[in-house]
Amino acid sequence: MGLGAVAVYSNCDRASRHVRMADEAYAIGSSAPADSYLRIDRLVDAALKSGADAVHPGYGFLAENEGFAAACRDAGLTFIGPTPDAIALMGSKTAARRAAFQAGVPVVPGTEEPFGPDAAEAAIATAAARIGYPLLIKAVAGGGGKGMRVVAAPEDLPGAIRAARSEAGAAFGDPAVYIERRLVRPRHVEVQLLGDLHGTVLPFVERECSIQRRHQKVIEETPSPVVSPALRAQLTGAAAAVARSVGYTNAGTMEFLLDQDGRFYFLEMNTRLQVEHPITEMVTGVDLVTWQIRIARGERLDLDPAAVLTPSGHAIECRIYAEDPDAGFMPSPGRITALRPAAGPWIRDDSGAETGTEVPIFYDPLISKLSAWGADRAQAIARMTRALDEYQVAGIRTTVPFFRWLLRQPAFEAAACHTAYLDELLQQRQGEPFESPGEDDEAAAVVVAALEAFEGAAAVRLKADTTYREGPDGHVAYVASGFSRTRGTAAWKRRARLEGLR
Amino acid sequence: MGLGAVAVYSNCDRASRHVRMADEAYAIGSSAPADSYLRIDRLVDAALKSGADAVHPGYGFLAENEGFAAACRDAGLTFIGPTPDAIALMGSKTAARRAAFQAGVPVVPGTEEPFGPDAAEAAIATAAARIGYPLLIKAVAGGGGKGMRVVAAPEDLPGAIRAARSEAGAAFGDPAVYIERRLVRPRHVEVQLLGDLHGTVLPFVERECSIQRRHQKVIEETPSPVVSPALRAQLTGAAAAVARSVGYTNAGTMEFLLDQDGRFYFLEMNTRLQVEHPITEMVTGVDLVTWQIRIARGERLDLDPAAVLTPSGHAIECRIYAEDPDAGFMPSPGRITALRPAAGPWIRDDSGAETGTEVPIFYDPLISKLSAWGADRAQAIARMTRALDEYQVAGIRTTVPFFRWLLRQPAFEAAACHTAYLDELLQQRQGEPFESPGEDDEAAAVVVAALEAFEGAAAVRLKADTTYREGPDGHVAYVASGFSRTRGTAAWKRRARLEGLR
Amino acid sequence: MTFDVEVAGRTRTVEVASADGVYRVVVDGRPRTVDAVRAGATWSLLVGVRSREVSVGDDGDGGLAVYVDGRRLAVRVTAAGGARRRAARRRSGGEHAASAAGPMSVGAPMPGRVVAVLVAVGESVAARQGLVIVEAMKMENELRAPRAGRVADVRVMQGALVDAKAVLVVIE
Amino acid sequence: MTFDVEVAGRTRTVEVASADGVYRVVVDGRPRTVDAVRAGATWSLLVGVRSREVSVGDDGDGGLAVYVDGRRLAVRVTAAGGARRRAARRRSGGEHAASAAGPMSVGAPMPGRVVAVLVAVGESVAARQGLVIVEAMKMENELRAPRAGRVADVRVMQGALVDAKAVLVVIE
Repeated sequence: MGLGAVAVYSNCDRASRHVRMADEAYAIGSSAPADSYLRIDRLVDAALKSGADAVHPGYGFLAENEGFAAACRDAGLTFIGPTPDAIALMGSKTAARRAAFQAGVPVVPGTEEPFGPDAAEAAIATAAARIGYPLLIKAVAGGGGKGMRVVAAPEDLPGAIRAARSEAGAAFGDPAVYIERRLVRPRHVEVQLLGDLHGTVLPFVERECSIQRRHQKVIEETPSPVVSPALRAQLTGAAAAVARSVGYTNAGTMEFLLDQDGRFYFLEMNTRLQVEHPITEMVTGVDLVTWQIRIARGERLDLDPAAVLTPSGHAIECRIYAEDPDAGFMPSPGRITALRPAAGPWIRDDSGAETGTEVPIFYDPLISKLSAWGADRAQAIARMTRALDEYQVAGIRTTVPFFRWLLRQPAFEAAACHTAYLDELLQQRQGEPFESPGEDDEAAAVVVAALEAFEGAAAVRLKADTTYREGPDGHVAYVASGFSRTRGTAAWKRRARLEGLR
Repeated sequence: MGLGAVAVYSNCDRASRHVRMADEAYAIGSSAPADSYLRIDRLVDAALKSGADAVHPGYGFLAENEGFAAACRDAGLTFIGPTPDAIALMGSKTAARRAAFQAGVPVVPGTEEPFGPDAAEAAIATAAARIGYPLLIKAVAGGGGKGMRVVAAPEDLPGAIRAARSEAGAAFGDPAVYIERRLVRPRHVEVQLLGDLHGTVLPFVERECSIQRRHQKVIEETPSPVVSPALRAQLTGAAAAVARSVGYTNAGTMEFLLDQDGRFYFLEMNTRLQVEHPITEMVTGVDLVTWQIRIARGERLDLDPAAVLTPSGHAIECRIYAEDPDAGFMPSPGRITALRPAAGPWIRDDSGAETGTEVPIFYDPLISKLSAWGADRAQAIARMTRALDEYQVAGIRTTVPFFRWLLRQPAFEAAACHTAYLDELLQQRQGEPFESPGEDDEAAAVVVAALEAFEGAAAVRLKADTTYREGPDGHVAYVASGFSRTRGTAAWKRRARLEGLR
Repeated sequence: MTFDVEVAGRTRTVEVASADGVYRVVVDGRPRTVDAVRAGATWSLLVGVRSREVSVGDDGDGGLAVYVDGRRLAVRVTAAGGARRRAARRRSGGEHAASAAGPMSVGAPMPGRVVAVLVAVGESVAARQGLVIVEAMKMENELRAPRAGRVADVRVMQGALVDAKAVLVVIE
Repeated sequence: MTFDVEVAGRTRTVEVASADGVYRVVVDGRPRTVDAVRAGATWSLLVGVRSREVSVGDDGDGGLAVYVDGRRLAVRVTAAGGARRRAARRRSGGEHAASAAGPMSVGAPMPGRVVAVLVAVGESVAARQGLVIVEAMKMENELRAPRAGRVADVRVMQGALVDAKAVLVVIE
């Protein structure tokens, strides 16, 4: 669009890609989010110093914080997102449920009011008993599975409330929670929306996000394999009706649960762009981020409503995390010593990770959103499988082997999934490794590891046999560390190796 | 598609990506094409040994050689391409012109018969005089601008014939040439086709390939900015009519010249997949290579004819060559010491080049086909510009700076181009450099180059201050060369640097 | 040169030599024909006509991540004899893990921040009782007692940043 | 440490030191504040709040390809004093290019195969007359006489493979 970009960064993000790609970059504090990315004052200050016209809040941290949107507005900055009022209304899960109900859209049974930090345990227990077990505790300000707990029986309620509040407080700065009935094996289906400042609201073809681990989406796809054109019309119509009823603008997503009989219930709204937006972009060709900016500028949403409801092919996204799937998905922060991302036709890799990137302990461990497009679901899965086979990381563990395994599961291939499917499946396999290389693979690994060691040592021997000096023209034999390096090993490590190998 | 892949390789391609990606690989001779990739006997032999069912000829070397197609057929192998008869007919430029003429499609005036190696100079001169100067000499078996020469005046004819024949003989194994009138400032527009074994022929939305340097396409885009829906219907209808008249099957492309009055003339046919197929795939969502295989298997072409004629958005391809644009596009073979390819949403990079790749002198210096898609032409250009800015190569020179410059030219932005546009433009600028970094860029480069040198030397100093030995567990401090390396410099070079810097 | 190469719990002795750019490799005494070339940042291996792409990355801590046609294997290369010495030391009891009867350390499974310490020195704990909550990457992870016992030592306080493998609590 | 850094025909003397992970850089005697960190395989430079991404690759022959926000610069780093010594040698006539009057070498502009030799020793040639045709990457390139003269030497034959900068023909 020809716009300049200004980045902000916490201490541990000084070297990150968003800083390097920006025209200007401003330091806003130390690595803990509360001291930097959640500091509205510092963010607004940086924007004003830079002379920026507008602020894009991304999809984490303060992206759904009405205080931040209001602070931008009050400072004369355009906030690229909904109005503070819309965020406050739809960002509160309980208020959003009321809005949906009033717009005539069914909602999942649950508490009408949030429980603040001072709510009495007894009051919560009474509400829980009324709704019935099993139930879900959810953070009012939540998202991404954070601050969410399943409670099977009354005795687990207090502990679960405490844990959900603590997570919600840390992640969103708001410990308020609410309670909702847990449907039996529902699917999670959601509708992307765009709304302009002139009253036009456009719903997009739905996304299917039922594959979740501990309430966190791990694979998203579009269209949903189980949504018929008739159901799509109802679902997207309902989503647009809620958005229109509250005068919603810019990008947002209405989440629904779809039960086994094809009935859907409004679940909550994300008043921001979502992690999984690339797959919608792939099947519609619409650049959602560009449209967010155009809408914020006051442009009219002139997309063809029928076209954005008619998917061209099928797209899938895998969220690749710095977690060790063979150790119960334990976070695996650290330095990425080598990375070969996936590429190729109809593959999109939205990632900030590179060789040398330090994955910090402070933030969400998402390192790549890998998306694949196909003319149909089978082709999209085949391309994703190929892309995952290409994806190689050293230094940290990632969920890539888990995805390779998951894409081969018969229930996934048959698209016969619900929101608890993955957790049940993982429980059954009891920590069995996700990948089992064969004898041939071992033999190849042994030989190549030995060749690498030999080559490294050979280079050191070569050195020992040769004399070097400055050339006659003052030229020094010199190899820079390079932006991508093939050979060569740190001198002192080589030396150590030689001595070790003697 | 779940198929296994068998690669063949010449000596200098032993380490190339197509060998590594294949399941099996067969050596077929030394690096010169005549000793390997043009050896039909060895190719068929390798295919038979491997037990392959089918042979895909790619888009170079023998892809348009009917002898190769026939040899595959005779050996019981499925040739993934047209029949030997169709290749012979349409691959001969003169026979193809006759076929077009008979199908009622206009052709560019030229000689009806090819001139073989023994044709008398006088006969050629007579034919040339009849057609009129300026004219074009073209290889009958040609493609990609090889074996082609413009002749402005009779005295240049003998030299041009000799050069065209020599190139054609080396590149295609056939020195026969023919002569064609040169139209005034025509555009080059072409129609991709697929034909199945059941009589269905489908034309695709046209590609515009007018930006050429010395008759070689450098940028292709689709759709053509000057082709109206009405003209598209005529043009693609004509292309399909010619293909049907000769019973054409599998993938092929009909090339046309479009004059300034909107009249088109059949130029020639490529009886194979083309280099620029990715952009057609981007605007139609159709995987042409998959369809080539499905057609060869006998499957029915069940694509929607209207859909493949209706582009979804706009796509552009830049052919990135190992050439130094600032030295008159001199070939720049050698070792790629560092490569950062372009990536990101709606960017496709079809490339075999990586850090460490040796670009050989034996083959075409195409190292990447970089494609960008946009909802419209302006967005596609903007994305391509961004991708080119990301593309970084060390060790060899590439045409990337040239493309960055070309995309900024007003005539390109206005799509006001013809086949001689680029050559004329390049002549005007008389070798001015394509990129002029500013003072700030120089200052930044100076500082970082010095930091790199400092860091390298510092690592050596560190070594000198430290004692290393094998650890008590027999573990050797060890860093492998890695699949993508950030830091570290070959030990002996570091050592040399230290000594040089003392 | 000879190396010990450990993969999937098994150590092989590998001898490598090269002459005129061709490698001779002997694995556990058996010579192998290896057509291996470095291909940019990876290796291309032809075993007969079978093509394998193998890449090697540093996995930290002396380990290597070796990808064979995309499948990851953890490999450790040491000078010949190194694996034997390490195994011997393991047998002589130099390792971290103690027997089931002795004191038992509960360590941090990853770097993170201690959100809460749930036990104090001297307290009795049941098996699987929560001891410490560590937060990393916005998720809380409760570390539990591996068996019933008494808390002998608590080595962290709330708010502390801890490294992977740091001992947090000792149970006896 | 001090380096000579050559870019765009100009050499600057650059002094670099580091303390506590912060660099002090002095360019041609002027100290500069540099906020530079290595970012994976590139460098991130903040000049005030202006962000630049700089990457450095080996361009062969001792040269570096430095990309500053995607713009390529050819840079040469030598130990301090190296550039001066090289310039001095250039002045003393140690370079390839001879004066316009003396004998003149025509070299291969790139590695390739000699397709045809169009002249013989002793022959007179006009300026821009074709001397040798070299083929590389399937394209033929005709090398022409830089000026009129007599062919003093032909150092290749048809079919030969030649390296970049190899002298093919000498005109006097």
